[in-house]
This record gives sequence, C-alpha cells and structure tokens, in this order.
Amino acid sequence: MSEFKSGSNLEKVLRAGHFAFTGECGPPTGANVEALKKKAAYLKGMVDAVNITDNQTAVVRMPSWAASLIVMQEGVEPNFQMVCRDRNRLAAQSDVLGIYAHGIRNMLCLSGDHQKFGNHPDAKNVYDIDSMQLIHTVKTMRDEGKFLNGQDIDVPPKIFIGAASNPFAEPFEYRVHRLAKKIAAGADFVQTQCIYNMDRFREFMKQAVDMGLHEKCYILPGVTPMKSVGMALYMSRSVPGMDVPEDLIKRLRGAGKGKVAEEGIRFALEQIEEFKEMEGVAGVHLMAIEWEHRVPEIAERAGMLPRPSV
Amino acid sequence: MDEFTPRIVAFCCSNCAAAAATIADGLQHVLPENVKIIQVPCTGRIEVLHLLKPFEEGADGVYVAGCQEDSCRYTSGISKAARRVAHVQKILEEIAIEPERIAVFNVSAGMGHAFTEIAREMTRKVREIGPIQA
Amino acid sequence: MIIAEAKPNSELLEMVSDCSKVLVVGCKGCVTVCNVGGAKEVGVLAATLKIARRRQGRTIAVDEVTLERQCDPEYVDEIKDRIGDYDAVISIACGVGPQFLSERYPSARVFPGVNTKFMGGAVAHGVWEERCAGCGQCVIHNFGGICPIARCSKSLQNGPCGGSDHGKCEISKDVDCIWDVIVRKMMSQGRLDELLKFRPPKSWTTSRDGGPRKMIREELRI
Amino acid sequence: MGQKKPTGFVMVIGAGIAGIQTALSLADAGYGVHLVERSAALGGMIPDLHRIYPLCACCKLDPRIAACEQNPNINVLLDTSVDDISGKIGNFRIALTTGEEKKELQAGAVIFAAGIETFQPANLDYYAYGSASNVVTSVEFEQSQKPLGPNGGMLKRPSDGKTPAKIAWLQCVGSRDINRGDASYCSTVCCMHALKEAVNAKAVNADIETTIFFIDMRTHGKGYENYLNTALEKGVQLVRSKVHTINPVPETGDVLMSYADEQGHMQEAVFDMVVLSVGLRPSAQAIELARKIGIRVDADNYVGTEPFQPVSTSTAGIFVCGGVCGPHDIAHSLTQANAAVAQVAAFLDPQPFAPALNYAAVPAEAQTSPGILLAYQLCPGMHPEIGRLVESAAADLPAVTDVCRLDGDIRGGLCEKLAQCAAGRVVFASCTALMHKDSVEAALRLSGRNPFMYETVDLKLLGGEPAPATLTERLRVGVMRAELLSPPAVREIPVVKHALVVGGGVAGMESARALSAAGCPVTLVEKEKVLGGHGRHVRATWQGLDAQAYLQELIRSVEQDDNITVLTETGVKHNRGYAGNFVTTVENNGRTQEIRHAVTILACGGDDRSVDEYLYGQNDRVYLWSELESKLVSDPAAVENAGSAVFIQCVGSREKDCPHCSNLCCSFTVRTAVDLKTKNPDMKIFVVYREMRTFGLRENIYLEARQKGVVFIRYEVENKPRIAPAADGSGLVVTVFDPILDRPVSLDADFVSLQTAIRPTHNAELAEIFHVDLDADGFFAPSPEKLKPVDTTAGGVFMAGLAAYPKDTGDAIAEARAAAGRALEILKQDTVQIGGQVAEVMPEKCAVCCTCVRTCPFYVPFIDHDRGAAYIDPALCQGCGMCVAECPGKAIVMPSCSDRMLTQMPAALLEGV
Repeated sequence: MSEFKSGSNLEKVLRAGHFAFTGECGPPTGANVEALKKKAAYLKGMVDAVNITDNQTAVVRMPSWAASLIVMQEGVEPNFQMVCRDRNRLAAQSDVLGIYAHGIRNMLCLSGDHQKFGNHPDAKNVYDIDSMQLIHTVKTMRDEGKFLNGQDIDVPPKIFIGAASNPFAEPFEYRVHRLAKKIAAGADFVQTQCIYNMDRFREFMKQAVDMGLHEKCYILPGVTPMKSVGMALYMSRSVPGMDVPEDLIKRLRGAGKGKVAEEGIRFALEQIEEFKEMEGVAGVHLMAIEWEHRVPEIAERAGMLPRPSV
Repeated sequence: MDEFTPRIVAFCCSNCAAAAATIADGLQHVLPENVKIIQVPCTGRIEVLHLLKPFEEGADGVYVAGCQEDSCRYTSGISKAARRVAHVQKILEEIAIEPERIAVFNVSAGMGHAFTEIAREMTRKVREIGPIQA
Repeated sequence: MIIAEAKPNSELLEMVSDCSKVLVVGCKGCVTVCNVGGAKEVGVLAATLKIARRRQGRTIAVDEVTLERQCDPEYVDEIKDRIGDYDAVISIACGVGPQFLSERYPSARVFPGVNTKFMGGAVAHGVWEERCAGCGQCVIHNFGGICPIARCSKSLQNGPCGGSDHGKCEISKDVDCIWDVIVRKMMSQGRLDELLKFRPPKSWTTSRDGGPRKMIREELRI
Repeated sequence: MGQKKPTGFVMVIGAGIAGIQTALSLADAGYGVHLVERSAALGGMIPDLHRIYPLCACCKLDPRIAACEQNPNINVLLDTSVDDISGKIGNFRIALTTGEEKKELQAGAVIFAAGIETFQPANLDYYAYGSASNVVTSVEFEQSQKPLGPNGGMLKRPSDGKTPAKIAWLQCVGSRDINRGDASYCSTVCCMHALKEAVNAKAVNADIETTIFFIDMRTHGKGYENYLNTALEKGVQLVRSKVHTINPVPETGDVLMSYADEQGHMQEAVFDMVVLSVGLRPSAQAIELARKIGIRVDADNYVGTEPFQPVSTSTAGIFVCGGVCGPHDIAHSLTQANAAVAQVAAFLDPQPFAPALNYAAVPAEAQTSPGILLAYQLCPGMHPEIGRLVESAAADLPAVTDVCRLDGDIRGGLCEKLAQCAAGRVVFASCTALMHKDSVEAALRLSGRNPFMYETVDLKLLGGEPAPATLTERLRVGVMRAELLSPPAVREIPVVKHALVVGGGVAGMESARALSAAGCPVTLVEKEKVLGGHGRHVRATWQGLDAQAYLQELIRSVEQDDNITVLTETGVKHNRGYAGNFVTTVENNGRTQEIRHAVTILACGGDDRSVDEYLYGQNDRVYLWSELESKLVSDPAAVENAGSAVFIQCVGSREKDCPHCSNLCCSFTVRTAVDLKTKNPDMKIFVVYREMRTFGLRENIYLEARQKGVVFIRYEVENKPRIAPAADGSGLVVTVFDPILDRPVSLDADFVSLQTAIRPTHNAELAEIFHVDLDADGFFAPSPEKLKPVDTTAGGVFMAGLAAYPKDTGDAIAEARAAAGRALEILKQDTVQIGGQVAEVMPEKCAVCCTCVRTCPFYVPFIDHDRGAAYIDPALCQGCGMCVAECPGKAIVMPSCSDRMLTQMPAALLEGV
C-alpha cells in the first residue's frame, strides 16, 4: 500500500475500505467555545471526521480553522472547510499552511455561498480563484511543494483534499463532468449536497461509476434528516440546487403530528442503508444541522457504530 | 376664508379635445376656469419635462387626458404617457411633493361629458391636497 | 457603453442644499444613449430642482448645458467662461465626467448626478445588462463567447457552482446562471471537452486589481 | 397614365353648388373649364338658404365661389346662356350669348349642372298663397330667418311684423300631386328642409309652436333620421294629414288650416303663419336646351339618366349632375358632380388654359416673422358685438401686429391683407375655424409665408352672445400658440400613381373601373372568394332594370382590366402614410404584401341585419329581403306563384339599437310588389310600413303599386304587426292595426319579407386601420370640412357604397364614381406638399441611439448610415410625436408641437388663472 497523502483518520478509514461516516458542525456566531465543545462531544466517536463550516451561508462565525482546532482538542478530527469568497490566493495558501501546521489534515474546498443572502450583503467578495482552482492549488502545494507562483514550499502541507458536488443542480447532465474535473484537479474525496431524490442520485452515481470516478476518488453522498415538513418545504422551494421529491414531502406530512422528525430520520436511515450497497459510494456525510445531539442515535440506528479505529 | 382654487394644467390629445368641444357645444358643459388645456396630437408626445414644467410655474396639479388604452390612434401613446406620469410621480415623491398632484385619465371618443367631469374631479382632488406652496 | 442610473432627487437636493446657483452638465455620450444624462435629462433635473426649491419656499437658479463628451478636455473646456458663476456643478455623465470637471476646474464644487453602473448594452428598450467587467484580458472565447468574469456572480472560470438552479443564479431568480448558458451553448456546439479543461487562476493584473489603469499609445502621442 | 386619349376643355353649364364643385374639381385635375351661368352671380340657390344640414355651412360657398373666380383654369361666364350645342364627344361646339354678344366655344365634354327652380304655388288658390300675406313659401321663410336678411334674423310675419307664436309647415306643395301640382314625384328635400326651418325657429325662440303637416316624413339620408329625432325632442310637432284648404282669418291676419287627419276626420287649426314646403322643378331653360340638342328628357321633365350610368345623358360626352336630372339634395348633387368629373377623366385628357394654379414651392426662407395677423370672420348668426370685442382684445396683445375682418372670400381677403403687412403668422378666428383650414393654408402659400404658421380660434361656443372674458382668453391663448409656432419644413413628395380600393362589391368595382378608365392603376382588395358583395343579392334596380346582368358584366370587365389587380380572400392589416403616398399591408392566406398608393377608397359594404322577431329563423316562409331577392334570382317561380305576400318595413330599423333609416327598403318593396303583380296579378300583396320613403322619382312606382292594387297599411312602432302560422298550416297570418280603419286586420301570407336595417360589415375594423372616424350609426363619418360627401375624416381616404350609408345600386354607382373623381384630383398631381405635423431628426444632435427606431409605433425611423443619424420619412410619419418625446438627446423636433411651445405654454396659461 502506497503512502498516505495526509495520514488523516478519514483518509485511513477510506483507504482501509470501511464505509466512512462524516459529520458536520457549524462554528458559533461568537466566541462561545463551550457550545462548540458541547457539539463536538455529541459527535465524538460517532463519525470519522467532522466538517467545520467556513462562514456558512455567508454569515460571520468563528473561523473554520479556529473551530477546527477546538474540536480537535476535544478529540474529534476536523474536516476544515475553506470558501473562495473571503480569501484571495495569498490568504488561501497561507491558511492551508497554518492549518497544516496545527495538525489539521482534511480540507474541503468550496466556492462559497454568495454574500448577498448572508448577514453582510454589502460586503465585497473576492473570488480571486474558484473552488476548482483552490483544489488544484492545494494539490500543487502538497504534491509538488510549490505555491501558485511556482515558488518552492519549505515544508509542503500534506492535506487530504475534499471537494463538494451537487448532483442535482442544473444543468444536470454536466454535473458528473464537473465532478470529474474536480477529481482531475486534485480532489481525493467528494462530499455531495444533501440527497433526497434517490432516483436521480442513482443515475448520477451510475454515470460516475461508468466514468470510473469512484476508483479515483471517494464519494460520500450527503444526508440531512428532515426535522419537519416546514424544513422540507423550505429546502424544496428556497435552497438553490436542492431536489426534494414531492413523495417525500407527502410521506412526512402523512407521519402525523409529533412524528415527522422520526419519519425524517427513518428516511435518512433508509438512504444510508441503500448507500451502503450502492456501487461507488464510499461512505456517508451526515449533515445534521443544529441537530448534533441526535447524531449518536442516528449513527447507532444506521449501524455505523462503532467507528473503526485505523 | 376663500376656498382654495387649484391651478391645474391638463394635457390632452386631439381626440379628447374634439370630444370636449362637441360636448361643450351641445350641452353647455364647459371646463372649469381653473383648468387650462394644452393640446397635443397624441399624449405620447408629452415628455417628463413637459409634465414638470407647470409645477415649476406654480401649478398645483397636472393631468393627462388621452384615449382608452386600446383605442389610441397611435397605438401606444396613452400607455407611454401613463408610464411617464408614473415616473413624474416618483420624482415628486423624491422631492417631498404629493404624487397625487399628477394623474392620467382615459377618455373614450364621444365622452365629452366625462372630460369635463375629469376636470372637476381633479380640481376636487387637488383642492383636498392643498396648494403646492404653503 | 457605460450604463448609469439617476441618483434619487432627494440625494441631489441634499447635496446642493446650500447652493443657490447650479449648473447641470449633461453628456452626449453613453449616458445620453442610456437615457440618463442627455439634454432631455438635463432639462428634467433642472426643472425638478426648481420645483423642489419652490416647494421649500426658496429659489434656485439652474442652468443647463450638455457637452459633446465630458471625457475629453476640449469639450470640458467649453464651459470655462461660465463655471465660475455657480455654487455647484452637477454632472450627470458617468463617473469620468465629474472627475474631468473637478480636475479642470479646481475651485468648482462638482457633484455626481448619476450612479455609474456597468458596461453593458440594451437587451430591450429600457433594459440594460452588464456584459464586460473590463478585466483587461479577454477570455470569452473559452466560454462560448460569454464572459463568466462579468456575468457569473462569483466570476467562476470553472463553473457552474452548486447554486445554479434551473438556469438561475443562487442570488436571484431574476438573474440567469451564466454558466448554465455557457454549458448549454458549448454542449450544443459539441465543444464540451473545452469546458472540461481546467482553467487555472486568472491573472488580475490587467484589471482594477492591478491598480489604476492607464494606456499609452506611443504612435498616437503628439 | 394609360393610352392616348383626346385632350380638351370642359364646359360646365350652371354655377350652382353642383356646377361650382364640378368646375373646381375639374380644374384641380388639370382641365380648363368654361363655367357658364345664366344669372349675374355664382352660387345658384344656396345663397338663399340660412343653414345647410347638418351644420351651419353658409360660409362654405363663398370660398368656393372665390376659388372659381381666381382659378386661371376656370373661365367664368356670367349672364350667359347656352343657345346650342353641336359636334360630338371629344369635340363639342357650344354657342353662347352673353348679354347681346354671341360667341362659340369648344369643349371635349359638357356637364349639365343647371339646377332647380321651386314650384310656384300662386296658381293654387286653396293654398291662399298670394292672397294671405302670412302664407309664405319655404324659400321665403328661410330668407327671413337669415341673420343678414331683411328681418335681421328675427322671425316676423309679413302682415304686421308680429313675432309668430304658432307656425305651420305644409308639406308636398307641388309634389306627389298630379291633379293640382302637376308633379307626381317627391321632391326629396322638403321634409328635411321643413324640419330644419322648424328647429331653427325654435332655436331663436323655444316657445314658438312649430307643426308640420305631412303625408310621410322622409328623412332617408345619412344622419337625417337622427335629425328628425332631435327635432321631435325639441318639440317640433308632426301631424299626419291631408290639408284641404288654407284660409286667412281676416281680422287677425292669422291663417285657418282645414285638414283631414289620418282617420279621415276633418280638423281645423289656426296659425300665425303658414309655410308652404314647395317642391322642386328642373330649370326650365336647361330642359328646353336639352330638348333642343336632343338629350332625352324623362316623363317628369328631368334630363333622363340610367341607373347604371347615373350621370350620363343620352348623348355621349354630355353629363349631368344636380337638380336638373332629378330632385336631389345637396349631398347627392355634389356626389354627382364628382362622379361627372370621373366620367370626363375616363375619355378626355386635360387641356388646361394655363399651367395649373400650383403654389410656388415654399422658399426655405419663407416669411415666418414673429408678427401676427389676427384675421376673424363673423358668421351671419353671430352678434356683431363680437367683432368689436375681437378688435379690442387684439389691441391688448402686443404680438398681434395686424387685425382684419374677412367676409366671404377668406383666401382672397387674407392674401390681400398679407400683401400689405409684414406679419409672418396668422391667427384665424371664426365660427368653425377648422373648416377653413384649406383657405388659410392656401393664402399663406400664395403670400410667400410658411403654410403651417397659423393657429385657429373657435368663436362658435360664443354663439350669438358675446362673452368678453372667454373670448379674450381664447384669443390670448391662440395668439400665444401662434407666437410659439416653429416653422416646419415643407417638402414635395411625389404622388404614387396608384389607388387602393377596399371592397369588391358594386361600389368598389365601379370606383376601380372609373380610376382605371382615367388611366390609374388600381389594386382592388376583397375579403371574400368572389367579387360582387351585397350586389349578388340584388335582383333589380328600383327602375326595374336587371341588376344581375349588370353585375356580371361589371365583374367581367374588372377582372379583364389590365389596370386593375384584384386580390380576393385578402384582408387589410395595416396602413400608414399620407394622401399621395400611403403604404398598406394586405394579407392573403398568411402571405402579406405591401401596396404603395396615393389614395384609398373604402367600399367595404354592408348587409341587412338578421333579427329574432316575426318568426324569422323559425318559419321558412319568412325571409330577410336579401334572401327573397336571392330567391327571385335563382327560383323566381316559387315566389311569383304565391297567392299572397306581406312585406314588413323597418324591421330592426329606426329603433333604439339601430336608429338610422336604411333608405332603399321602401323602394325595394314597391319595386318587387309591382313586378310580382305584373307577373301574377292575382297575388294579394300587403305592405306594412311606418313611413313610405319612396323619395324623388321613386314615388312614381309607389303610385304604380297602389294602382296595381298593392295594399299599404301603416303601423306604429309601439304596436308592431304580429305574425303567426295559419291555423290550417297553409301559410302565415299577419295581424296589424290599421289606423285608417281604426281596428286590427289580419292578412294571409304565403310568404313574408322582412325589410331589416342595412348595417356596415367591416367599418369598425377598417376605420381603425385607415384612421378614419365613424358616425353614430357606424358608417364612415364625412369630412368635418363639410360639403364633401365622399370624403372621410382622413385626407386621401374616400368612401362609397353601403359602408358610407345604405343606398340603392344607382346611387352607389354614382357615389363610387364620385369617390374616384375625388381621388383623381390627388392622382392627377405629380407631387404633394408634406409638412406640418411630422417629426424631424436634427442629425448633428443625433446620438444614433435607436430610441426612435424602437419606440415608433409605425416603424418609420431608421438609422441612415450615410447621414450618421436617424431618418424619419416625412411622407410616412404619422405625427404622433412619440419619438420626439423619447429622444434622449433632444435631436428630434416637431415644429407643429414643439418643446418650446410645450414648455412655455404652462407659464402663459397659468397667467390667466
């Protein structure tokens, strides 16, 4: 077996052929370390790594790198997220060096939500480089030991490079190609947008497998349990690129009062069961947004426990 | 105290003017003296500046009387005029003047009576708002 | 051309609140064509200022002039004999105009009467859209002749992002996702492979990021 | 235009309104015209009239007379009688006597326009005319109504100068009366004439009682029925009766009228004065001349014409119009005059005396000095004080440099004044100023001024009473507008020598044929698959001639005419441009094409309306009249063998939802009844009617029908006839209340024919496309300039046939040719002057931004790359001003409605508040 690219827990789990299970945690909108630690505690031992979001939805929060360090101290492996909206290429490369220096080994490269709908819509965005270029930059830094300008890096950062993919955004037929492009640019693993439309995801995965993308990269579909009918409707109507089938909404409605959340979790569990069997799927990325305390239960019921130790 | 008589300038197309003349001839319905008419071939000829000028000269109200939307001889004259009136309303609002001081009316051919009605209606409305200059 | 929009009259009124004699300067260039700074608008602004002042029970003298272009010194020069007569000069040209006026007439108080928006064109009468960001290094041939720098909200060169929603951008249902347009066009032309090529980070030295720009054509200099 | 024809002058005999119109039209079309008048003045009978229906038009004749006198192509010969005419078509020799002097003139064509005389009732003692001074003729009464007449417009009765409180009109004096009046026909005009006199009497004093004693109220013309209804609203009373005798009441000077009412009961009534509505007779001298030169004269002593050649005499090259060929109203006389022009143009090319009176091209530097001439004209009906007020108002207006009062000849008077003063602009104030637009423009042209530098001020509202404040304000605004005028450029645009005729019925085809004969190419557009229109349902003319044979010949000749392009199944989509240069888009099965043409004739037809009364649609023995006619054409035996028939008149007509009279239905009914009776004398025929309107010579067949035993029963609209299937199922029974018997009667009918209203079919749609107005009944409205019966409200657009108003085939043919005649006046010009209300681009200001290109509703502006600026073709510009308003660079101007005017008017107007 060849050398690990980063040696992160996530990389090891995946490389060992285990069905990976990652979680997600949003940093506080303040310096509330305790709250963060509390969230981390729910996740500890339940997942292989936790995505730490980067000013998600363009709302100012504790920085991703700082929160990553805190959860790491709590014994949880972070998956540091970085968006291109807020950094130019100088800051981006600098931050990569910084997180690596502090022991962070996973990084998810994103374009970032536009600031227009965040809490600072008057901000000027950066977008010096895009997510694709960020992936390529980190790869170049790691594998070639060079900055974007070609200058050598003293100690190159060994990062397990992640990318995002939205299998449902339009134009649909281009999505798998764009995934291929990200993999070519240097993505080691891919986490997708939350999946609800299983039919279309199956089709997407089939295309990916046909193109052999699963052999070049670990693909982790995203799962977000629906907490309520309102959430389902909001996701369906207001979140760009989200595909929530009408059947699912009906199913949640049919669950009856007080039982919708349970129905949402059941659907998530069914999804996870299917992903386990689906060709090319290497794990699941569980985005239990502001529902971290339910992760242990979901992990348990999904048969994900205990997490392998590698 | 004397009742305030608003000074009003009305822009009307030749179609309306003809209607007004007919009615005035036949039924003795004459325009109120405080309403002054400027006749144009079509209300589409009236510019934003033309609508502003009377206010600059001290008018308390301005209106445009044109054809029905679907019967403008020049097809889109009155709808153009209506948009310009809306634009002038926006300008008036921005400079803290009641936008209701300007309006647009549609008059069917042969509705001379309505034409004089409009003049009275506008006079009443502007009287309610009061003089443009305190 | 350069597209601009009129500033709210309330803002302009505030700008010149302490002035009693104002010159409104129009421009016969782009702003005339986009209906914001030509002779007609000069007249409208002048009348508006006068009406507003009348309402306040004050007077204001407003003169009007429309220059051929405010971005050439010869035309700016044309008002040299009268500019001293005014408390304020409102230029309703693009951002270039008031600056050329300020530079040429150091003692004049020059106010911008319009907000300069973007470089674009009329897609329909009364509807203008941005087309060019002036990045200084045109790359539209890589994208089916469509510029993602100017027209993608995130200026992505390897789009579209996950926010593309049924052909619309995540920022608004009224904004097309230009990457959706690019992808469909390239697909219809059978050139998808070109899009799959990785586009490395762009050099922004030629754009605004490279500092104030200047162009010298030696062969033209006198 | 066309093949070689002889050239020549034209002789017009008689200078009444018809003769004058003929001469002017011919001169406009390039002919040298000899206008011969027996009396010492032009004008004929019109100067005696107070008002001409429907509006005051007394001032319309004077400008025409002046135009005749001034036109170098009209040779006016007053005090001149025609002694003899010899030679033949293309080369007539006319022997004349002027005073004592005899001379001979040559002409290629002759038009008989010698007019009418009125019946002299002096011989009829039972009318007491001559013996009772308060019995006057309608002509005398009208003269006394004239404000400039002997009584100054105040009604006075002759015996004692007392203002009459009760006036009676007695109709049909010398008409519809073989026994005593020696004329069997109806004089057509007297009903309207009496109504007009009564209405005008009431206008002077609403308390005057006005009563009209009549047989049938014949208001069959365009707008006439409406006038009748208005008269009734104003309190004019009508008494259906037969007048027995009129006797003076010796002590009082009053007049006692004895009459039999409808039920035959004798009645008496006393009036302050009685007006005899005297009938019309053709000019005796003209008829004498006609007989002498061998022109056929008909039984009623009029020059004989055929319905299919309504203005032709029996001698080729000699035409006739006006009262000499029948008792006609003014509109019809003018229509005939224009038709005669078209007839002349068909075989004779113009030979002018002098180059046409072409207005010199307006020099670029036309005089447009800011000085204003205020010219005013006072209608005879106006208070003389108004003149003084105008003068004093003018004195307070500094911009007015000159003032003058015009009488009669507006153009001449203005020219004279302009020659003496330096004013560059004119403000013309008059009762209906718009009517004199042409005269004012012509005077400006002739005086080297820009013809569009004038404004009009309407004095009409001021009526008889002076209203100083209103008058002053109106003049002030008018003068101000004139001050703010900017001189528009005047351009010469070539006339497109092509005509468009819309509608392929009789009128459309006749127009096309007349234009083609005069050498003008025509495009004839018809919506349906075949030509013929409503004419396909017409069996016979009222004179009894075969209309189908005529129609087939007409269709054949139109289809074979190389000069006429017939487009069937084709609709009109769009029209723009000006008289002289129109562009019309037509569509055939989805394919569109553009036609360029100088003139348009709208002859888009009409149809008898369907109704849901009288069992129509429920019983197959009930026909609409068009259906009956079609049946008479296709299967006459079925109708002719019927045992009985009932004709019901005014069905769905002259009622609230369709108030006009359809004009020809009465004549149709009596014609059909006569023909059926001739074929089958045993057939019982009943005509159930409200008024029998067999006007003019049509009265003769009404008489014939009665003689043949056709029974006429009158009904009131409030008590309509009822119809039911016969009890034995054999036919129908019509029940009607007979006012003479004073009880209901039941009539058996094997079939019933319903004479329903004729209404226009496509007018609404075409009015919009061709920018013309409709009248209250949905027919094309006549030009506001009056006395132009075939002109629509838009220049260069004419009307003919049922779309203009219901009329029979003969009248439709006359009208169609008249429309062609009017059209030829434009087509014969090489150029037209365009200016006035058009937008113009000033290239130096144009930013070529395309705003005008995008905003013009008619797609006229385009970017002319050679000029580097937008260009607006003045010949196509419709003058709405949209582009002027939209242009962001203020590069488009419209002198007739300038920014200067619109921005300065508010201040000036508000000054007056």
